[in-house]
Amino acid sequence: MMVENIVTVIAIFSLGVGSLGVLFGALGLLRLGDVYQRMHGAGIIDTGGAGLILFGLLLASPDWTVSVRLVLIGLLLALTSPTATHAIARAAHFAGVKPLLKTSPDAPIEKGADE
Amino acid sequence: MSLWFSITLVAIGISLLLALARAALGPTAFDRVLAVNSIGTLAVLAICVYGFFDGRPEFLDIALLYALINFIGTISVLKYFRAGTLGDHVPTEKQRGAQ
Amino acid sequence: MRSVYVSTILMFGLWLALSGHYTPLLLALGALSALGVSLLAKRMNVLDEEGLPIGILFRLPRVTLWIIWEILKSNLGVIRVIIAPSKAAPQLVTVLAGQHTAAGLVTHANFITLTPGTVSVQVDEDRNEIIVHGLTQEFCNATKDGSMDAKVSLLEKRTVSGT
Amino acid sequence: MQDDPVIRVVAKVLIPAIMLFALYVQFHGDYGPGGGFQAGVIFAAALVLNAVVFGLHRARQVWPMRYNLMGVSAGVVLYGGTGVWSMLAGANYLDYFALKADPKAAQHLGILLVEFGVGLTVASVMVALFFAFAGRLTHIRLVAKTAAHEATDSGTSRPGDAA
Repeated sequence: MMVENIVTVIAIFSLGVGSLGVLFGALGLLRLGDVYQRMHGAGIIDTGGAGLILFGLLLASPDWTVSVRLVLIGLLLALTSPTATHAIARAAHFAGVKPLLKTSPDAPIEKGADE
Repeated sequence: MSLWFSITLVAIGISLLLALARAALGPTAFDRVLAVNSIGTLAVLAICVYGFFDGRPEFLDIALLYALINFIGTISVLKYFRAGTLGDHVPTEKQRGAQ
Repeated sequence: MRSVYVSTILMFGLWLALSGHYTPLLLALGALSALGVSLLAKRMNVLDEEGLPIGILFRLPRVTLWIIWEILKSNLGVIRVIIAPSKAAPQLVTVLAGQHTAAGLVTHANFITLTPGTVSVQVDEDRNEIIVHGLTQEFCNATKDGSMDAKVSLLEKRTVSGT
Repeated sequence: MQDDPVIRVVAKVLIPAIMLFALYVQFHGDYGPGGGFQAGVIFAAALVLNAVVFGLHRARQVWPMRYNLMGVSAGVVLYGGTGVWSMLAGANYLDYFALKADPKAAQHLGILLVEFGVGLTVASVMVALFFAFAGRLTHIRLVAKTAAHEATDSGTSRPGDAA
């Protein structure tokens, strides 16, 4: 009984922290400055938030077939979400969307020059 | 446990609304694609959590499928932005002249 | 043909993991499906050393814990910037990649994107360079110091000596 | 999209897995969510990913149009054939119980065959639709180019002047 309680507590903790991560990621998607910065916010949803929520569900899963599917979803997200983010970054770069850059510690953030 | 699943679902729902706001605000097309991609990831998570909340983990197959389709959709939209078509890129007469 | 056998075994493993029903009929259908998928994939030319990087796939578990730790660390860093967006000091830096295969280079680029705070914007195959957009100076430095490069090179080690 | 190693390699890794997942959904229709229609669409999605990343021209070589025609008709024949088989066995159209002595096994076999027919037809129709729509712009540009060439060949007249 003791072990089950500990596992449940860890699962709840993981779900809670994951929910916070997802919220912060979406907040970053809304608050940060330009497309390239917002990608880092979306990255939190894809890695920290999704990973912790899936880990919490994994601990609460009733059956090994369910666990296998959760692990597969995690692996699939770990493979596809960085690829999609990279594809968006690359497409934006090719389309000529200039990132806001901070070139020296004292300078303000400004539109970057081309490569 | 059910309570915690519903709290997670509410958090995912609020995040979905925030991402939807970004998709509506833009300003560039890539912001919208990024937001839609995040909405897809959040939908995958929501399907998983709802499957547990409802006690029907068969939903996970659908979540797996949604993750795949989300990726294919994002790549296709980006290809369409880049080439103007999902098929082979044939340069127009004007582009051919510029080369 | 070796790639078809390897792919068939991997695909059948995936079928066994997904299925959960082990009747003779479904097992036979699974084996047939795995073989058919592998043959069609061979026909599509997706089963070369890029599409089936066996060495990297089998060595990935070695770095799992390390990459999870890196992801958690950089998540906290990005959340700090989201709370105070004025802290953001975005940079574009060029990271040299020491990988020899396309699959290794892709693993490196995806690890860079997987840790929030850094996004690989462009991957140059010929010059083995990755242009990275970092959210702050610290993220850029962490990517450039070569620890991730060394870890990924470790993954593709035997592939190089084998060829 | 082929010039980017990340998208290319990840697509190569994913395509066989998507096709296997489609076949898993196909053959486990009576245990979980899924069945012929969904499986056909997922299988077509794998081919669409192949066409988007590696180009429509190569996708047409891997999966020529005659495969679509064969798939559509074979699926319908399989569906109808199962029904006719049950009629020949002395029952109503698509009454699976007559296919075998054991009613449970007969039901299973009948559903499997009919669903496979549905999956085959749906996958082929989806791929054919994608080919038709995605190849449209190429087709229009080629027609416009030939028209322009004919116009320059026959002096100053534009297409349409002749009528």
